[in-house]
Amino acid sequence: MSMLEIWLGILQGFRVTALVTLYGLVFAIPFGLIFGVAQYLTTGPARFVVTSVIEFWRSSAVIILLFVFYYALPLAGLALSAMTVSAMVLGLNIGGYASQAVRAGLQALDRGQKEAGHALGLSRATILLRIELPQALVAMSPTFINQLIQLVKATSLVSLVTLTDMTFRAKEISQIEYDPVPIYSSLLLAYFIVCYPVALFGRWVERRINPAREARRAV
Amino acid sequence: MTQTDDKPAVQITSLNKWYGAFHVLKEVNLTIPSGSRFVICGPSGSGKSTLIRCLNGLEAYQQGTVTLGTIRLGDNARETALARRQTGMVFQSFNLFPHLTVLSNCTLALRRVPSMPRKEAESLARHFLEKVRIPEQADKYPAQLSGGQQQRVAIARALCMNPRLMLFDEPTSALDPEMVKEVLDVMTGLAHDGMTMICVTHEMGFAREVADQVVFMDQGSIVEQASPSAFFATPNHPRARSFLNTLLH
Amino acid sequence: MTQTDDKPAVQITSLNKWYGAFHVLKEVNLTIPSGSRFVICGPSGSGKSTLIRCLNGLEAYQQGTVTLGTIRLGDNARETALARRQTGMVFQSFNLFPHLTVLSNCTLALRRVPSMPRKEAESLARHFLEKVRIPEQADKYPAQLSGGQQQRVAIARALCMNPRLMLFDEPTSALDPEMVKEVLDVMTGLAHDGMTMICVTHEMGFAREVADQVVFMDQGSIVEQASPSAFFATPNHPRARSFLNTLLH
Amino acid sequence: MQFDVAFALSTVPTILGAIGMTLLVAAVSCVGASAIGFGLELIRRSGGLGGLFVRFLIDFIRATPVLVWLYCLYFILPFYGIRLGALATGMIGLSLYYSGYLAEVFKAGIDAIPNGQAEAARALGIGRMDITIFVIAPQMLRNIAAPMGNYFVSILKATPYLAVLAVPEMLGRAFDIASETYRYAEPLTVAGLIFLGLALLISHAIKRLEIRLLGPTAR
Amino acid sequence: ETAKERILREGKIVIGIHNRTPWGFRDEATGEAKGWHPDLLRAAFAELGVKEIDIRVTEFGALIPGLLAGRFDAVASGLSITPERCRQVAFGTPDLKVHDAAIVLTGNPKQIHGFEDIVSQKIIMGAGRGSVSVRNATVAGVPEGNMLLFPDIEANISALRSGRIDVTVLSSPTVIGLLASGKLKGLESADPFVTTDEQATYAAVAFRSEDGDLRALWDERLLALTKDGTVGKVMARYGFGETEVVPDTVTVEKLCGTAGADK
Ligand SMILES: Nc1ncnc2c1ncn2[C@@H]1O[C@H](COP(=O)(O)OP(=O)(O)OP(=O)(O)O)[C@@H](O)[C@H]1O
Ligand SMILES: Nc1ncnc2c1ncn2[C@@H]1O[C@H](COP(=O)(O)OP(=O)(O)OP(=O)(O)O)[C@@H](O)[C@H]1O
Ligand SMILES: [Mg+2]
Ligand SMILES: [Mg+2]
Repeated sequence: MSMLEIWLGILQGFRVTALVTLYGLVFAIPFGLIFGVAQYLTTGPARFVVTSVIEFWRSSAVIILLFVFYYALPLAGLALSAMTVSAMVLGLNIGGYASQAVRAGLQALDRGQKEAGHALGLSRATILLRIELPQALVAMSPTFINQLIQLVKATSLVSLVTLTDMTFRAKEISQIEYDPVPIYSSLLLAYFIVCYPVALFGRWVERRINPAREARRAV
Repeated sequence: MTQTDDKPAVQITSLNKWYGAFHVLKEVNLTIPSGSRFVICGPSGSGKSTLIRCLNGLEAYQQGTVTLGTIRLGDNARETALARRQTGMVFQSFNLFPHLTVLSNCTLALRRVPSMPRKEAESLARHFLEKVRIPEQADKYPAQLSGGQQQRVAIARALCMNPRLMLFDEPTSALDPEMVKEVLDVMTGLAHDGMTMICVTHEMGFAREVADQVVFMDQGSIVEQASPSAFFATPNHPRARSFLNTLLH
Repeated sequence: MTQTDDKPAVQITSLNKWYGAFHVLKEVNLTIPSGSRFVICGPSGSGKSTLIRCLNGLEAYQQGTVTLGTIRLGDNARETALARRQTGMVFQSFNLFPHLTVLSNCTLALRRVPSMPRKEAESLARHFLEKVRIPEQADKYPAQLSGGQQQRVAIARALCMNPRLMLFDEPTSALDPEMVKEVLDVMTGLAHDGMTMICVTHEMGFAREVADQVVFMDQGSIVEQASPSAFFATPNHPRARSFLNTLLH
Repeated sequence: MQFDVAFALSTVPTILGAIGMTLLVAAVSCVGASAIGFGLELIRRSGGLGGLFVRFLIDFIRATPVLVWLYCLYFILPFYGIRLGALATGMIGLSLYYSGYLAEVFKAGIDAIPNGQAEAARALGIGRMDITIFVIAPQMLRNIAAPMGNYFVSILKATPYLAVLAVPEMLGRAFDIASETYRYAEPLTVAGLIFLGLALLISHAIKRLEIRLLGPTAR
Repeated sequence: ETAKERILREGKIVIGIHNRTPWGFRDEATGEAKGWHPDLLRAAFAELGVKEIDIRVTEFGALIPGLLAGRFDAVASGLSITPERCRQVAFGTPDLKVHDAAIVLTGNPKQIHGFEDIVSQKIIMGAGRGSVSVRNATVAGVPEGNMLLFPDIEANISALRSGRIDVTVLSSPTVIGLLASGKLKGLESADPFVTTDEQATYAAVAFRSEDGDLRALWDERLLALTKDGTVGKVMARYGFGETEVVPDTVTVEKLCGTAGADK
């Protein structure tokens, strides 16, 4: 196989990579938002519960979660499809990280913002939705973009649950070709082509959010 | 602006507040008649901000009562919310919403709290922006304004809610010297319109010119309350004397 | 402190600086004799900070020369570094190192730049902390001090390097009113010791009492330079007049 | 297939036997990634051609999966005459890979230091190197303890990737047990719990460290 | 409805493979399942009206968990019968004899012809993690430190090519399949690689224990295919010869030992 053929072969896995990513976002975004906000708003035992859920998804090893959810849960009577398991496990893992960014973004906001809202007689919900979240989400958007890239790359694990993504395609081809240099170079290139534009977009957003930051060189 | 002249605008009785073990407000009693202008001054950490923040529910307190007009704060959730809406507050650091234009800063609360139609809210907001003399800045974002302009937006934003009482917490101390005057001029204008105002400030020129009463706080207590002329001429309390000394070196 | 009295401490000729297309300093000429005290004032954005920062190499400039004593900045890297070390600077926002104690703030540069032994550096630092009247704070961290105390540490830190020239950029404008006096007192003490000082400030009382000359800047140019008595009594330039007006409202 | 607690417990000693290897790889990689990342960040800040190259390098690293890096280092470099042992490859691979992420963390940490800090140091005549070591680095560390801890946890969770290099770490041991006994749920759950425990331990330690770092100097 | 009934009704069987020539793999051109076990399965079930062979490709280690979790009806990927596996799944009749074979650099520079050479020359050997070859090597005295265990065969080949190991010991059908692909430039099989009969294992299709009827159907069909020569044709297709034929004396029951008796 020529380098181009190998490369096109790997791209056949792009559909699964993209699907798992997009479907994963369906889990990641609500989880990150809801649990991030919940962790910000709650105190005491409620906060402990919220934090525990976040930590479970964030700190567990993804490979193990994939395995357990796909191969062990059906024994307990819950058989989710490979796509659902992949999207859920990868999505909630990234969502766990995103929730931390949401919370940090909210906490980093000047306290005066919330107080000004209160002083205007706005309800807590309005303050959260109209004042705090818009600012926090914009401020954290470069982080979210990084986490999106992480999600794309994490899809390389889904072959464990029978999905044929780009990494798995590379493995399939390598068991016909047994020639690691072109295959893994192509795989590197494939991910690079998908993720690098996203990374550049993240840089652009970062500069737009804080134009002063680029100019500022403390060292 | 109509005022219920029979009742004082603010009535504070035996107010006590602690931060943990730290007694930050000690038996504060204060009556502020409708339409009057009070200036609160005192050394840093004496509890001025804490006191003024108790008046619109930004701080909880442990003992005593605060009555705004006819409403005693904390008695009834709905009435308390109403009283808070009728109290405008201007902060030292402006606290404008950076992601909204000047106009949206002013209309946000109008559109939400009394659910005013957009058109009406905007024309009201433009009216008050005119009053603080920056109608032409309506479509800019706060970061595009100078400090003095930002603080005037903050005042307009508070005025939009048609407050019976305006609270100012060191509104000029974060400003460049030349911009202080712009903001003080706006505040003086409000005072002349008869707005009830409580203002924490060290601008003694403003106090002298505008205030009905000067309140001096030290270590959580009100130690002196007098008319500006009496206060500046013969401060009774030794702490007030030394404070005025350093201020007017 | 010994001074080379034959040479002016600072000689600025035809200084021009641009930020991109924006001409921030325009043909600035200024001579500051050794041992003299200059106050620079002017509206916000007029280039005061930029000018003073050019004097110790925090900003590069495109045209003109700055001579400190006998050393022309930029001619020779080693000499320029030497001149910079002999120039102390105090910032509006103190800029103390928050992770170091007060004493370490003062000794860091001594231990690194002239590689002074620890003992010696510390006794020198304690000497200057005494001079700014906070010897007892040596082992605290900056966050544990009041603003006025922090600024005095910043002054002591600069003094430790035994500077020939001290630059102050609005050293009191971030302070609570009561603390302004503490810092101004320390600065007045330095002035009486004969230190060459250039001070950007709007504290007109200080200018009147301490300055030899007042320099008024507007839009990147020096538009007026006079003795304090002349400047306050009869400012020539209309911009200076209106500025003094708003300042002393 | 039932979850057999007694069997699960019997796998604990075997899996824990590899904890040393997992911790060694994780610890060395954390140190390596931090050191390289800090170096990269300093070069990036210094600007010029080197800075531009490092900027690209960091985005390149972030746009490609770690697994592909390990493959390339282990199987492709020998074709170019560079032969590293599996353990060394794993540690170097994880260090290089995560250095890209840590460089970003350091960037944020340095950006958050007010300009005035470096200016004050320059005004005192302190040299660039000394400013970096004595003024910037310690303050940066206080700013970034939390995100740095997150990446340390990520590095820990990435150690199972070293299985492709035949490094005997904990998850590999768990799979060994699984492939011998054909019971998957138990060894994987045990390994998962150990990883989760270690991750939480690191997070907790970082939180304590953060509190200590901020201790007397925070306002 | 049992799995067998469902399969016959739908005309479709779902098999798990780990994408390995010649055992069971997805054909690059058609996307269909190919390989030793899929070909046999297709032949066996075609006459029963089961035309569709649906494949799930996964990691080797996930084959049995996937079967147990109901993700597929059978593992058709060259699984060897071992007592431990018998405790988890029900194997069909053994259909292929498997012994260890080795791949080395062309010319076999270290003259490796069996585990004894690996032990005596202290050679670094590669093998698949959890494979039977590892167990055989251990029994033969290869120290743990001299074995690098990789998760898949590509890694073994890559490691051999990059000089990290001197030999990789794999199952004979795998080696035959690899060499038949013609892609192993610079590599060859160590010929001969001497093994004993105790080291031999036997591959079979695996089913869930509760699907006894499905297994019985398969055994019946497999016997028929052996008789009509189909099995021989498939063997020839993948280059298997006499050495791979299962002796009549070998049965599942024997291979499973006491473990199989539990079922
Ligand atoms: N959240 C808090 N927890 C504990 N102590 C607090 C808190 N907020 C304020 N304090 C303390 O309460 C005292 C009064 O604070 P307050 O802000 O009311 O003073 P102030 O008179 O407004 O001072 P300034 O002129 O500096 O604004 C101070 O000593 C302050 O340290
Ligand atoms: N890094 C920069 N890039 C572009 N313009 C700048 C930069 N720094 C300052 N300026 C502009 O240069 C002008 C002079 O700034 P400078 O800080 O010297 O003024 P100043 O007189 O010190 O004002 P203030 O009293 O507000 O401190 C301002 O208009 C400012 O916006
Ligand atoms: Mg206050
Ligand atoms: Mg300035």
